[in-house]
Amino acid sequence: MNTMNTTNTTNTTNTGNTTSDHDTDRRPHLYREMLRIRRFEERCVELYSATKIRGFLHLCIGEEAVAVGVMATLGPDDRVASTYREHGHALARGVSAGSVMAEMYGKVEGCSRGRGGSMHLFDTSVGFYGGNAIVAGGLPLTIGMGLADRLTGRPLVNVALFGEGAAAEGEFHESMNLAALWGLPVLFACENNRYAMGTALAKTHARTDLAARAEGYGMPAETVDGMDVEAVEAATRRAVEAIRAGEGPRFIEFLTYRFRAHSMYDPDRYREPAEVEEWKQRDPIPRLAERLIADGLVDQESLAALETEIEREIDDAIAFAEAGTIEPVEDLTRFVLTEATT
Amino acid sequence: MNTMNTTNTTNTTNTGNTTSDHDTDRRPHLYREMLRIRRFEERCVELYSATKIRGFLHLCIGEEAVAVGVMATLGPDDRVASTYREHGHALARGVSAGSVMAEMYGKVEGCSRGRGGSMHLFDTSVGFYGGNAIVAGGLPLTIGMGLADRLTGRPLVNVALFGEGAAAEGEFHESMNLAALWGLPVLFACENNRYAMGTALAKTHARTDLAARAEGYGMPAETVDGMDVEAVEAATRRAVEAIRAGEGPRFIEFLTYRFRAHSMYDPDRYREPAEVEEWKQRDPIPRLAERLIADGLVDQESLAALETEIEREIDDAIAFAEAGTIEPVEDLTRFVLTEATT
Amino acid sequence: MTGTPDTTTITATEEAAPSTGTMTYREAMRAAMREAMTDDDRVFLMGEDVGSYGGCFAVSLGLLEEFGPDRIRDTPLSESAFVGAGIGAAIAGMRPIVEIMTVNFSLLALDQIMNNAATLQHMSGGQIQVPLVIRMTTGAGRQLAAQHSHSLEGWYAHIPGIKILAPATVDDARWMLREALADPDPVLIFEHGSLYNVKGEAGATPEVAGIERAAVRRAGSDVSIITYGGTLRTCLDAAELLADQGIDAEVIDLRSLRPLDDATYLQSVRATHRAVIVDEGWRSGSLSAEISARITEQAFYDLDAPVGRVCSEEVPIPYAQHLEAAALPSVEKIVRAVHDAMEP
Amino acid sequence: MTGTPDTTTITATEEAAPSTGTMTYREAMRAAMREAMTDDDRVFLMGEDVGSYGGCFAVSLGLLEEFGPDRIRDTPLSESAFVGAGIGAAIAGMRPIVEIMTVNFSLLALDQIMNNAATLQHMSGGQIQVPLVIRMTTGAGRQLAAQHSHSLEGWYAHIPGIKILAPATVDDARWMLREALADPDPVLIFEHGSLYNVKGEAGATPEVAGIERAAVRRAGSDVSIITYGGTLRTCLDAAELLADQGIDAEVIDLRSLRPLDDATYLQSVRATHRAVIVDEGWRSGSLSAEISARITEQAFYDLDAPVGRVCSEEVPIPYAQHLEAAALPSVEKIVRAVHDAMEP
Ligand SMILES: Cc1ncc(C[n+]2csc(CCOP(=O)(O)OP(=O)(O)O)c2C)c(N)n1
Ligand SMILES: Cc1ncc(C[n+]2csc(CCOP(=O)(O)OP(=O)(O)O)c2C)c(N)n1
Ligand SMILES: [Mg+2]
Ligand SMILES: [Mg+2]
Repeated sequence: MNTMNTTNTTNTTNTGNTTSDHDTDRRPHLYREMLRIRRFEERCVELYSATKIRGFLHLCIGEEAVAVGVMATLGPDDRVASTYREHGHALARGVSAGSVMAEMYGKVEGCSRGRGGSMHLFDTSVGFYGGNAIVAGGLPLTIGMGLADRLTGRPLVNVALFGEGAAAEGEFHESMNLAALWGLPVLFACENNRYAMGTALAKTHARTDLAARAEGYGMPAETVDGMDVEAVEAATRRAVEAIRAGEGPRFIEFLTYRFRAHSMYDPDRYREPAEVEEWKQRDPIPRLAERLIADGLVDQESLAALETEIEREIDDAIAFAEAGTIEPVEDLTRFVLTEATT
Repeated sequence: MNTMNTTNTTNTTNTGNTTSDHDTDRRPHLYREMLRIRRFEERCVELYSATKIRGFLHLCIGEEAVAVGVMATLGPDDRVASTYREHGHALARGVSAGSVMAEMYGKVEGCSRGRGGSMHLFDTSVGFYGGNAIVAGGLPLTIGMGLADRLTGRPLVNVALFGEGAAAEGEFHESMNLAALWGLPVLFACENNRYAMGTALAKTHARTDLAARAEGYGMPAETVDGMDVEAVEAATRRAVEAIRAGEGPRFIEFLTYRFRAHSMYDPDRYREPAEVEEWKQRDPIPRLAERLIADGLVDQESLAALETEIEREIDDAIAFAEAGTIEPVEDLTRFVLTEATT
Repeated sequence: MTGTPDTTTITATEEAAPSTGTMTYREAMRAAMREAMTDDDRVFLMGEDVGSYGGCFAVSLGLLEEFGPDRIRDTPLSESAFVGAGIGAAIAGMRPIVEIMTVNFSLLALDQIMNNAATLQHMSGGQIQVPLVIRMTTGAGRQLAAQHSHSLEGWYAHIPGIKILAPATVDDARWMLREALADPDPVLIFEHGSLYNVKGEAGATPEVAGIERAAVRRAGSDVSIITYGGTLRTCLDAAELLADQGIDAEVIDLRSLRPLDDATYLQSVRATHRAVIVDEGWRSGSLSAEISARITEQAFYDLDAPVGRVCSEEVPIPYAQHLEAAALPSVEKIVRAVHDAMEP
Repeated sequence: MTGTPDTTTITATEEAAPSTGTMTYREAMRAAMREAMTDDDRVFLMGEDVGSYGGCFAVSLGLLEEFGPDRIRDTPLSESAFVGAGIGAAIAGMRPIVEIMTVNFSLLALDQIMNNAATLQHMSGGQIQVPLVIRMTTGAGRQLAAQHSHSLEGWYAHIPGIKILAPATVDDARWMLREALADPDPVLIFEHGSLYNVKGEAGATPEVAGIERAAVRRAGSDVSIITYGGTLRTCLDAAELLADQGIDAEVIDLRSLRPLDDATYLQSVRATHRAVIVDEGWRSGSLSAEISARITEQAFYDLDAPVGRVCSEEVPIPYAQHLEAAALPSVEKIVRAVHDAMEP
């Protein structure tokens, strides 16, 4: 049904068999995934200017290492609940680029049939449970999923991705407490990119060291360099293994940064260009490329080939979206309640 | 207007000039206040059985030391926001016994004109801002009051009283964070009586050491024996002085216990009678009486005289309530919006 | 004080644990939950004090002993998170019953209900289903004052993507839960606090077929009184009084507040040509307004008089007994509204 | 995309900062806040991103520089606590303006609004006043999908103890805030997201006297179209189209949703004998239902046709442009509803 499926094999592998083969060097794969996300979002910017994509569009450019490092540790049945800044999470989790693009085009072939748009990507076939635009609104869902796993004895991990701004919401507190109290298989993955829209970390949290919050619930926590995909992957893998082993929830704070504005509407007035530049020096993509080159795992030629391959994937995704169909207006009120199957 | 005013002088003094004279031995006063509350509530039980009082009735019997110790440290313009278990807080703060009783009778002479009942006692003339039956619902109010004081430079203290169950609500987290972030003059006074209705502390909080929560906000915290009024008073006084000096919010966890059921409807099935008995051994009232006798500050005779005096105050309060009037039904929709004064 | 558990009798009846027959509304709800838990491993109950305490209105009394703490799960005071957890558990294959103590506290969970439970299926283009049941008490009448006396089920009936039930009889209390749990979508059940001690008959099978159907609780030809939940009894009492006065009122119990069974009440109004709607919400923006608007839209030319409404006065419910009573719908007010409709 | 700030123009017009005259709705709101802050030390603005960011819809842009961070106060993402803090500050003598980014997120603060802001005066027997203003954006139309497109002001209009305003014109954006701040009780102001870039005239004094008064925005004799906020323009456009077709529609802008100015719209309906109500809420349980019910109750015998309603379809608002458009009230739907009312 979807031409993307062929170009998307690496990605599918990613979500398929991670825990088993983490001894082989997965860094080229991590690199590839980060680059896919970066290039995908760069094209989104163009498409937004061309008004092909509408509504709110939040980019994760600069934060790809978190998405990729976290997803690389998950098994096929694990579940992820994310935010409105979730293209990277979705792509790294295995939602096809074509279906994500078609979604933002508002097409039936989109991963949410065009009903959700950029902020509401869903693909339960790869355990991707959205795409939630209420800040912290997805956290309680992972509590419930974890509870279901506990009650049925399934050794699954449920990942809640959220920003540092979300950690100020009451639901963060309630969810942390419930997860710890009931010992649920939930990973709290906090993407601390230092800003909640235009509000700096220090204006959001009395204590900016967020991992310290976890202590109040007796929950093991770690702070990790979110600009280093290997560090992200390693820390997450440790946490995921502990969670899967029944040791209860874990909290990880990923220190990261968005290179772009909050959304396409954001004039980015609230931070110094110098600060942005400083963080760009830590861009996770060239950082890993350097290591891969140093270790002889890639060279300029293979990197260029990868760029071409990814460009083709994205071209295909766009073509797929362009060729997609729109739902007939008569179907407007579908998917509100479950339709009778007979 | 109110016959209680005469018998109620000690009480009025209490809220009037505390910070100035805490070198004189205030323990007889603390004792008296605890006993007033105890006897008042014991009579409430009778009146409830007699259906003079209706609705929900939550008693603080066993927890009087917290109410009395906290209120003894406040100045006349400080503000208190409480819960539905607030008879003790109200009486210790200086709301007259007559107006509290009349309120529970549903009379116009009640401190809320009979519109609020037991759960909604208000008397802003003594800085008592209710009486809130939404668990944790009063916390944000104290944040705003503290903010107003900060903005206007008033050296006041705002006290939020709440149970350990309330500390699981999202609003607790949001309020703690805001108070610490903005350095507001707020005292978080947590009455940890080990149960939220029938739910034991360990089934409410992942980490039962609640003072540890405050650390996550960088807020100074203390855990205090809530069955020892002197300890309560001393710890609160330190906190209140720091807050008034502009050092920002403080958190105190008072370890206490309710001797009675959650409310008059609660059959109290969820705890062992032995546990209740054990805590009764720590009853703050006889505990202080012993010390006062040992120190020669009271004797059996003066204690008996006090009992009589308090009994008379409560008799008067009941008489006042009985003699009160009810609002005409035509006034039903008053007090919804402010009435034009002209 | 009918809604408040009388402990002695509860414990006594608990022993018997009848599944059908004469029982209280409380026992009927409990029997429904017990049956659901017995029949389906995926069903569990979660909420504040549902376990050790036995439920704030003693509805789940005894179930903890029978099903254990995993399935009769006490939660902390965290309405938003445990309702959200119910949604997540439903998505992950369970059939949770989440109890919110009362509708008053449900505001703290409203975001989860509106923006997740009711919306996930649509936002995901049909991928996600949320087979969740949320039960909560609603209504006033027990002098619990402004923060404990809301009737907000009309608000919930505004939300696309969920279903709203209001069992008013013991039979409905006994049988509606089963269909609610079988429904693939979120269903909210509103139990009026004054009903728990009411005794009635729970049949061996549901008296009314289909949870979305309204029921004619009293046939009549002069006027249609349309209501649900806690005010059904008041309306039936009013109808008796009216009968003495020679007015034959039909009383419709909506049962489902979303979707509304337009056909049943419109048929009644088309026959009687007069309608009075009764609900306990504040009048402005009440569910009664919606029904009034629908009657006007669909049966305007059948009407012999303007549609009447009897709702609560627009005031936070006061504690004082006489004021609370004056704020709520009553037999007298209903009778008066019917008279207004008869001789407009 | 009219509601989304165009940064370049904003920064430019910011320099001018006119207080009256031709300006955008956004500038009018900003001028109103600037004036309030200048005139009264007790006024301050608090909310997410009102400061450094300039407001999520750029309404408060430049105010931080002018009034400083104490009075233009950025808050963490803690809707319940900062709305509650607004209530507390109001009680303690301030005149806070709390901005909730959009009505969608206000659900997280609804408990504070309902159970404290609206209720404290009553529960305290009149001792406490809450002179608080809460501003928030409402409405759909910008492809923001299900969680960012609610129109819930109708819900808020159900709550006794608060007032609800919906400025639809630049003049009202300029002047309603002043009266709202002067009001001793909580006032909620709903600003439709599509209005911010609309240009219009802000007079030197309010065009309509009294925030509780509805306004006839277009006089007409054949039918009364009753609306408010974001759909006023749509209704006026529909009226133009209808005029071409020989139907002379009167358009009423409610302005205040609680209290409703019954007198103004009933007078219109009594003259035209036909009414169509337009609002962007989901149809079932919409504010339109309440107005329809009131018209039926108070002007039944003046009606020549059933009261019509044009509301949003009962679906979470979809992202896809054509589906979103189909879900919302439109000129065509209003025209069709008017025709239905003309020839029922
Ligand atoms: C409950 C709620 N409040 C406000 C918003 C508006 N909003 C959207 S994203 C955002 C900032 C969130 O910051 P953070 O959690 O740090 O995530 P980031 O955007 O930095 O990834 C805000 C305020 C919202 N969507 N939901
Ligand atoms: C938001 C909310 N949820 C539930 C309730 C019902 N309720 C009233 S008191 C209470 C227990 C509160 O426990 P805690 O905070 O420890 O205070 P305590 O009663 O022990 O003094 C509950 C669950 C409520 N009033 N408000
Ligand atoms: Mg952030
Ligand atoms: Mg407690």
